[in-house]
Formats: sequence, C-alpha cells, structure tokens
Amino acid sequence: MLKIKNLAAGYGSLKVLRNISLHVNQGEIVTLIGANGAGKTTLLHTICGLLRANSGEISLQGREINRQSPERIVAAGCSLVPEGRQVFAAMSVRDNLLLGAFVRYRRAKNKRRCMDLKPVYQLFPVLKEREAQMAGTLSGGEQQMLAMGRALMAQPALIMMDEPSTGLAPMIVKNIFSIIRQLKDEGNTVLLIEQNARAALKIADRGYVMENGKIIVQGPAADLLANQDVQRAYLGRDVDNNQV
Amino acid sequence: MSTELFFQYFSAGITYGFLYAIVAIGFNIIYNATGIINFAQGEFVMLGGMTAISLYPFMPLPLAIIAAVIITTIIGALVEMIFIRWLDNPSVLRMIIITIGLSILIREAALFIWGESVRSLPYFNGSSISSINIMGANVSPQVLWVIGVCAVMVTALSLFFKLTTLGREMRACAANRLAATLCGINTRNRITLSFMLSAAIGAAAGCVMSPITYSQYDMGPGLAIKGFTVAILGGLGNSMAAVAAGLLLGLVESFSIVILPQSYQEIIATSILLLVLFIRPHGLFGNKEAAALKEF
Amino acid sequence: MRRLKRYLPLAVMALTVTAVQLLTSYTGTAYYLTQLTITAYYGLLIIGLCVLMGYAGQLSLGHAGFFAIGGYVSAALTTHDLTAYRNNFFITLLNHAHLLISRQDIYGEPLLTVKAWPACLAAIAAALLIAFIIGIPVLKLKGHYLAMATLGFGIIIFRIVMAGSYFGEADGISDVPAFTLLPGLTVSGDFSYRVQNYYIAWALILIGMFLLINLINSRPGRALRAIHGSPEAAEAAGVNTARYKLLTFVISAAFAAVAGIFLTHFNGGIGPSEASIMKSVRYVAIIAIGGMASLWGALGMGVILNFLSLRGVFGSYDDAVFGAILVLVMLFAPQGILSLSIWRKSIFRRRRDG
Amino acid sequence: MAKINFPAPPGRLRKMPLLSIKDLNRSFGGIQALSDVSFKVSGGTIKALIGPNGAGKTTLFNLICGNLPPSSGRIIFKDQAIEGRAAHHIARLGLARTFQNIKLYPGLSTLENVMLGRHSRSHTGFMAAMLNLPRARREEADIKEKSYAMLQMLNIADLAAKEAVSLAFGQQRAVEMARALAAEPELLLLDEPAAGLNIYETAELADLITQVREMGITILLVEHDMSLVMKISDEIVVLNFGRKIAEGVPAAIQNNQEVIKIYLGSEDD
Repeated sequence: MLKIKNLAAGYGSLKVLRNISLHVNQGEIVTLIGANGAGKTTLLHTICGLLRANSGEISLQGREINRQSPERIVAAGCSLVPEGRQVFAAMSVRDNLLLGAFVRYRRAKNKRRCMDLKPVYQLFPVLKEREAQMAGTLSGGEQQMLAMGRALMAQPALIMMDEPSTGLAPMIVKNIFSIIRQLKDEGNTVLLIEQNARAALKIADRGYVMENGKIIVQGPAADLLANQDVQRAYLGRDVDNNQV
Repeated sequence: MSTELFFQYFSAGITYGFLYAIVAIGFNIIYNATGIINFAQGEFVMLGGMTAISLYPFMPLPLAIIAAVIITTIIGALVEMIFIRWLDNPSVLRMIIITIGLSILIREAALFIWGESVRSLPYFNGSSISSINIMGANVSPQVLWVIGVCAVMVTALSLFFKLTTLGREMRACAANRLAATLCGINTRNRITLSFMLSAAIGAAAGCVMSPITYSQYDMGPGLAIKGFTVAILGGLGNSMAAVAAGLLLGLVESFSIVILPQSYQEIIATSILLLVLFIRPHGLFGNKEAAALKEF
Repeated sequence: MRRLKRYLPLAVMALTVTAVQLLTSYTGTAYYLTQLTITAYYGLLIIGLCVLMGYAGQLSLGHAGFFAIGGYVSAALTTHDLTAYRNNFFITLLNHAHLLISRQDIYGEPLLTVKAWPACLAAIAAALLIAFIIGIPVLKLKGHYLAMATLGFGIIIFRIVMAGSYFGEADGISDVPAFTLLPGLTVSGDFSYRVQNYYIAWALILIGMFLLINLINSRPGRALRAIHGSPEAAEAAGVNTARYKLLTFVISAAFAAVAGIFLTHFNGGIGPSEASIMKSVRYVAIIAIGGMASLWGALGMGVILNFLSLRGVFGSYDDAVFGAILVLVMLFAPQGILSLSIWRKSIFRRRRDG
Repeated sequence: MAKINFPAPPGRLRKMPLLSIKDLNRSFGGIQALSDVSFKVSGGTIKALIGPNGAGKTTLFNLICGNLPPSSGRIIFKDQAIEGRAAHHIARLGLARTFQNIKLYPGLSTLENVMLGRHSRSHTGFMAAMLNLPRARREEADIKEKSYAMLQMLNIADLAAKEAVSLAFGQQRAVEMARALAAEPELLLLDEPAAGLNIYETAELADLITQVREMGITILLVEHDMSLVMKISDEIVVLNFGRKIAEGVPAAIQNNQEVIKIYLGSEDD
C-alpha cells in the first residue's frame, strides 16, 4: 500500500527526517510512536505533500506520489486527519462532511451518491444529531470524530491520523481507539501517530518507534509492547501506575 | 422638504447604496475565500468604468461593457497570481500592506493611461434628463438599471455560495485552508477565482454606475472605505446583509446633505465606520458567536 | 558596557550629522540642508510610529492625521488674527497671561495672535488628547479592523482640514511665523537660519532616538514586545495591555505632532496634503522597508527615501514609487530589506537592541 | 544567587483557603458552561481539576484568571473578590499561570521571557524608562538577576540567550514555568502541564511541581494524565458538564463510582 524508502525532509536548513523507510500493508493498522519532536508529524506532512521531501521515495499503491501537490495526493487516496482536528469551524457539520467527499464527486458521474453521509453517521451517530450545528461549537471529542468522518468521506485507500487522542478525556480516547479498530475491521488501512503509545500498540498490527528523525525499532505491535526498551521509554506511564 | 426633493435624495441614496453594497460584496468574496481584506477593491470598480469608457467609441455599449468586465476580471486574476498566490501563509499585516500598495499602483497606472479627467459612459436608455414616472415620482431609467443589475448579481452570488459545491469549497478555503487542502481542494485556484469574481462584479457595477457617478482614476479609495463600512455594518462575509447595510449608508449619506454641507459627506460615512467598529464590530446583523469562530 | 553599546550609535549619528553639515558648507552644497531638515522632521514621526508598529505591533494608517493636528493647530493659533475678539473675556485673559503677541503681517496690517510657544504646547496637547480619546476604542481592534479604523481616523482629519474654512480648505495655512525656541534659536525656513535649523531638527531626532531606544530596552518595552507576540500571555504576566498600547499610541502621536509643528514653522505653512492618506501610507512603507522592529532601519530608510523624494528624484511617479516599494518589500522581504540574505553577517545585520 | 521571596513555608499556610470559588456560573449564548461550582483551595496544597473535555475546566480557569467575567458567583483570592477583574490586575495580586498550548513571546530570548514574568513585581513606567533614570536601571538589573536565578533553579540557565520559541518542546514548558515562578506567585495555575511530554519529562515535572509546593506556592492544575494527578495532588475536584460531581483526596476519587463511570473508565482496558 504505502512504501517509503530512504526519505529525508526538513524545514530549511533544519533536517528533521533522516533516512526513513517504512511500509504499510493493505488492511493494517500501523502505528508510529516516539517522543515529541521525533519527527512523526513531519513525516505525515511529507507523505501527504504539505512538505517537500529532500530525497527518497514515497509510493502509494505502486504509484510514486513524492513531490506532488497535496491535492493530488489526496486524490490518489491518502487522507490525513490532522493534529488539532482542523475542522471548518464556521461551517455546519454536514458541510464539513460533504467537503470531505470533494475528491470523489469532482470525478464521479453520480454526484448524489458521493454525498451519501449514511456510512459516516452510522460510525458516528453523534454527528447525525449535530448535523446542522457549526463545527466550531462541537466538543473536542466530537470534533475529532468529525475530522475522522470527513477524511473517511473521501473513501481513502490509506487514512493517516495525527495524534487523535491529544487533549481528550480518557473515556473519549477509548471511544476513538475503538472506532479506529472498527475502521480496520471494515477493511480500511490506517497509519496512526500517537503519544499514548500503549493504547496505540494495543490496537495496531505493527509499529515503528521514531527517535530524532530516525526509525530505531520496528516490529509487530505485540513484540513492541513486550520490548523492554520500548516499555521503559514510552510505556512507563502504565508501569508506574496500574490503578488507572 | 418637498416630496420631489425627498424623492431625489431617496433615489440617489438607493443608487449609491447599491454601489456600496457591490463593493462590500467584493470585499466579502475575497475575505471569505482568503481571510484577506483587499484594499484594492475600489480600483476594480474604477477599472471597469474607465475601460468601458475607453472601448465605447470602438464598439456598441453592451459589448464595451462586457469587454471591460472581462478585462477587469483578467486583471483581478493576474493580481492574485502575481502578488498573492505564492505567498506562504502571509500575516494579516503583510496582506494589508500589499493590497494597499497594489491599489496605489493601479491608481497611478490609471492616472498614467487616462489622466485626471472625469469621464462617463452614456445613459443606457435615453439621456440624463429622461425619466420614468413611478407612482407619481420621476426616476431616471439608469437608476432602474443599477438596481436591476445589482439585484441580479447579489442573488446569483448568494445562490452560488449557498447551493453549489464550488461555492461550498470556496467557503471551506476561507474557514480553514489546511483542512481544505487535506480534503483535496486546490485552494489556490479557489482563491484566484474569488479575485476574479470580485473584480467582475466590481467592474460591472463600475459600468452601470458610470453615467450617474462618473468615473475618475482616483475614485477607488473613497469607494473602498464606504464599501468596507458597509461590509462591516452588515457583518463581514455576509453578502445579503451587505445590501441592506449599503442601502442604509446610501440613504443616510444622501439625506445628510440636509444638515451638513456636501464637503462633510465623506466624514459621515467614515464616522459611521468608526462607530460600528467601536460598538458592534460583528455588524448590525452579524452573529457574535459566528464571528468569534472566525479569525481576523 | 551595555550602556556604551546602547548609546554608541547615537554618538555616531551626532558625528555624522555634524560631518554632513561641514561637508556641505565645504563643498558649497548647503542647499541640501533644507531637504535634510525636512527629512529629519519626517524621521521624527517615523521613529515614533516605528515603536507603535514594530514593537507594540499596532498598525496605524492615520498617523499623518496627528502630524496635521500638530501642524494645523500651531499654524492656526499663530496666524489667525484675534484683533476682532480683543474684548472677549477669554482673549483678554490670554493677553494678560502674555500668551498673545501683537505683530504686523506681510502687508503691514496689525495682527494679534497666540505666541509660538503656547501655540506649540496647545498643539501637542491637542494631539495627545485626540490620540487618547481615539486610542481607547481603536486599540481594542485587531488586524483589518484596526487598519480600517486608523485609516478612517486619517480620512476624517483630512476631510476636516479640507472642508474647514478655519484651516484654509484646499489652500491650507500660509504665512506661519517663525518659532523662536530660545533667544538665538529659531525654527524658520529663512535662508540665514538654515544651518541652525538643520541642527535643531537633528537634535530633535537625537533626543527622540535616545528616548525610544531607552524605552524599547526597558521593562515597558519588553512588555510591548510581549503584547505584540502573545497578548494573552502578556496579560497573564500582569501587563495592562490596553494601557500599554494606549500609552505607546499617545507617545507616537506626540512625536508626529512635534514633527508637524516644527515642520510647519520651518516651511511657513501647511497644506491638506500633509494629512492625506498617501502620507500615512508612505510612513508605513518606510517602516516596513526598515524592517518594522528596527528603529535604526526605519530612520535610515526614512532619511534616504524622503531625501530622494524631496529632491524630486522620483518625479511625478512619487506615489507610484512608494506603492511599488510597499508591494515589493512585503513580497520579498517582509522583515525589511536589511533582513535579506545578501546583508547577512554584514555590519548592517539587524540588532535587537534597536 | 539572588534571593527570590517566595510566600511562606507551606506548613503555616496549610488549611487556610487561599482561593475560594462560590456558586460560580457562566453561560455562553444560552449554553451553561459552569453551573454552581464551589470549592476551596487551601494554602500550600496542590489541587487538581479533572473531568472530560467540555466539562468546563478551561472556562473555570479563564474565570479565575480574569479572561472572562462570570455570569454570577464569587471568586475570592486572598480575601479579595476578584471575579470580573482584569487579568493583569489579578496577576498583580499574586496569581500566575501557564498555558496548555505554550504561549511564549516570539522575538524575545529565554531570559527576556522570564524577565517578563517579573513584570507584576516591578514598577518602571514609560517616563522613567524613556529617560533611563537611575531607579529604572537599578530595577532592570534586579529583574535580570532574579530571572537568571530562576533559570538556574530550573536548570535551563544555559538557554538564557536563545530565542525561547525555537527551543524544544519540553524546554519551552520549563521556560513557561520559570516565567510563572518569576512573578513570585502565591497561587500557580497549570493548564495541562504534561500534555505532549514523554514519561521522563512527566516524571521530572511531577518532581518540579512538588518542589514548587515546598516553596510555599499553592497550585491548581488541570491535567488529563491521571498518573501525574494521582501522584502529586492533595485534593481533586471532578467536573462534568459544568457541575462539580466529586471532590476529595486522590484515593477517594479513584474509588468514586460516578467518576469511574464518566471519566476514568473501567480497569479492563
């Protein structure tokens, strides 16, 4: 599905990513964990074209997408749910979702079918209730769902999520993670970036650990969960507190 | 005040009111797509009128007007493509200064081409003295042209933004550019389109108004400040309200002549602007909650 | 040591100013001094506006208005004949307070007007008062709204001086008398006063720079820069943001008014073009080129561009040149032209300390 | 090292309410964001405010700091009613805060950022500053010395000259903390101080917060990281839909059925 080879990128003279190689297979949840500043968000931005790579290859479903404009990359089937959700605050929930389908109805003959919001409403019933409300008035959790729903409207081959749990209460985080799991069960492919490493590894098939712009460890999620180093560095929160 | 005089002021107020509304809508279109206030908005009106006047000797009036609108639209597109398109996330201050600089440059170019003389297009029907009797009052047919053309443009635009998918995409670009890009929308093209749209309606207004208000190279800034007053009065981004606000300002200004000499007329519009900014910056009809969700 | 570093540029400037004067007298090009004097007065406005825009982050598109308030009030008070009101209680009171002066106009008619010093103080007071009143609501606004509100203020001042017969309408006020600062020190455009006026103007700049450099390197200056960067956090640190913005606005208005007063007495008159929006835009342009938060950059650019403009180098394209500069600088060097990479590592490199 | 005057040793102040919130209400256009919230923060303690997103924690913070006026109710800080007062005024009374999405001043160095923290403890006005009067110079030197001492205390003195916004995330949080502490506050509000920190940084933060309390500074914090909250707080208040649903020591909150149901979640995860 997604293949990245020897990717390097950065902002100006600042090199953030060095020699990154990873891949995501069809129907997998792959998670990328690492401390803040490791370059996770930069990697996602480079994949979806918001940032130009300095060198390396990125291909999606066998097609080279490196150095293309973000619009093209979205059209090629790669959607990003950005950090901080980035909903269209002053527009209705419905309009937000319809805009997500943009890449489909631009080409499609039957435009009406592309505007079918039912599948998203099934996944997120709360959005149906809030259909006419302005997106900016939703709670953080609802906005996260809206951002995910909007990305799904494009029916992407690969859906990337940048820290979907940031700033959300534990209960809502659980809810979000169960939805990501559900997405996989429906056949979607997910690349997930998370601070909350344990929760991410629990639902993921495979994981990569990033540090200082490099991938230092990779493997099946279960192995990473059991890995002593990873545990100490990223899963410690749960180790020293088991009541919660 | 005699009924006749009253009606004269009234129709002048309505006519200018529509002009201000069109300029305000021009502001709104670009603001909605980019979050930028285009200080060169008044110059589009001037360019439309002046171009049509220059073309008129060579072709029939309707053709001259259409050509003028097209030329101004192209200029609008060029302005966006040359000066704005490639800027990476510019600050509000930077955009204010750039569009002010552009308005100066367009104005100086117009001065170079057309000189300082005041010109006008001929009346579309009849002449400056012909009139139509409506309910006992005499109205110049040109006033009806202004009202008709402006009303059609306003309705068409509002339907475009509300109902069409292209309109929704343009609103999305305004709401959150990053998110719009991630939805696969080519935000840059939408923004060029917004400049073209607002240049086109400005130019069209500049043409229909020309017989009444005349055209001159430096008419832009005055129109821009009034258009902005109207845009704020109606609530920035709200085009239907801009029409109501435009008519309000046009009438107030027109009737103010009863109390104050003409030379103070511009002070009235500007004072209204300041008052609205101080007291109700989200506009007379604006929604405070919605305004809070936008970034200025 | 730090103080030396702070004040060294001022000493260099004082030396340069003196050297230029000596050079012009040596080469017989003393006529340049007239333009350099006018340039200095515009420079005074510009450095005041620079602190407001570059450090406190508040755009003003109406600063020519404050210049005009200073110039016009001082001009009107020292020029309009009060003989007809001689018996008015208020005028009598002023006369007894030795604030009025009887003199003859150029046709030899007797003239009773306000003295230059009280007129000057009244003009500054008027500018401060208006800045204070207008500043309270205006500075609550941000972005486009702030730009438009200050622009609106500028337009209103322009229209008032254009429409008010008291201000001479389109002709402005002429025959403004000289302003004797101290015995032997007179602000006047008269040929014989040329050298001393050059030094008066540049001494004002020196004082102005001294005050502003101190300001931006102090506790209030730090607070201003914080307001620019993050108003919410500044407020949380205990900065009264509204008050600080207002004070800066008032200070910059005072600088503009003083510039207006002195230049009006130097030129012997003032016209509505000094209040025009194009002037305000021009000041903003100069600060933008200088790099916004750079007092020395703004002053340097102000001197160069105003001097060239006054020498008529730009011909009838004067406005077009400033328009083009605005667009080009904002497109290619939004941090000012001194920030361009070609200057890097050179002695021109922008310093934070002003 | 310069002496910074922190309020008083904790023992003496403990159990005396420094901040009391009484029947606080706030609505936004018909939506009730806070209803009848009351609690007290005793001097010298750490109190945590938890609850799901949208529970009103941020609104409550904004009301206490003076960014928003309450619809009704009282906020008493050091025996003074502060509801509806301007934020800078409240800051001068001895209340400092950090922000969830770090707000440092761009264009200012790390040291200058911290120096700004001492704004509420200094007086130089425009006139004195412009004339660079001796007292202004003396005060400036004092501000600098104390701010530098604060950087040393947080082990970031080597960053003093760097532009604060260019620092790494964790360092920026430290600078914010230094800025807040430089004001010698009596009450420190921390808005999600652990957000975005890794486990090591969070552990350091926990030590730092307890250390700050030992200086006699009272702390009120909003935080989602339960391990941090449970470890350091003396008392916890739980909000849900703008109402206080529980208040008590960490152990009691952890076993409160309602809190588990709406917020903490069951333990099978």
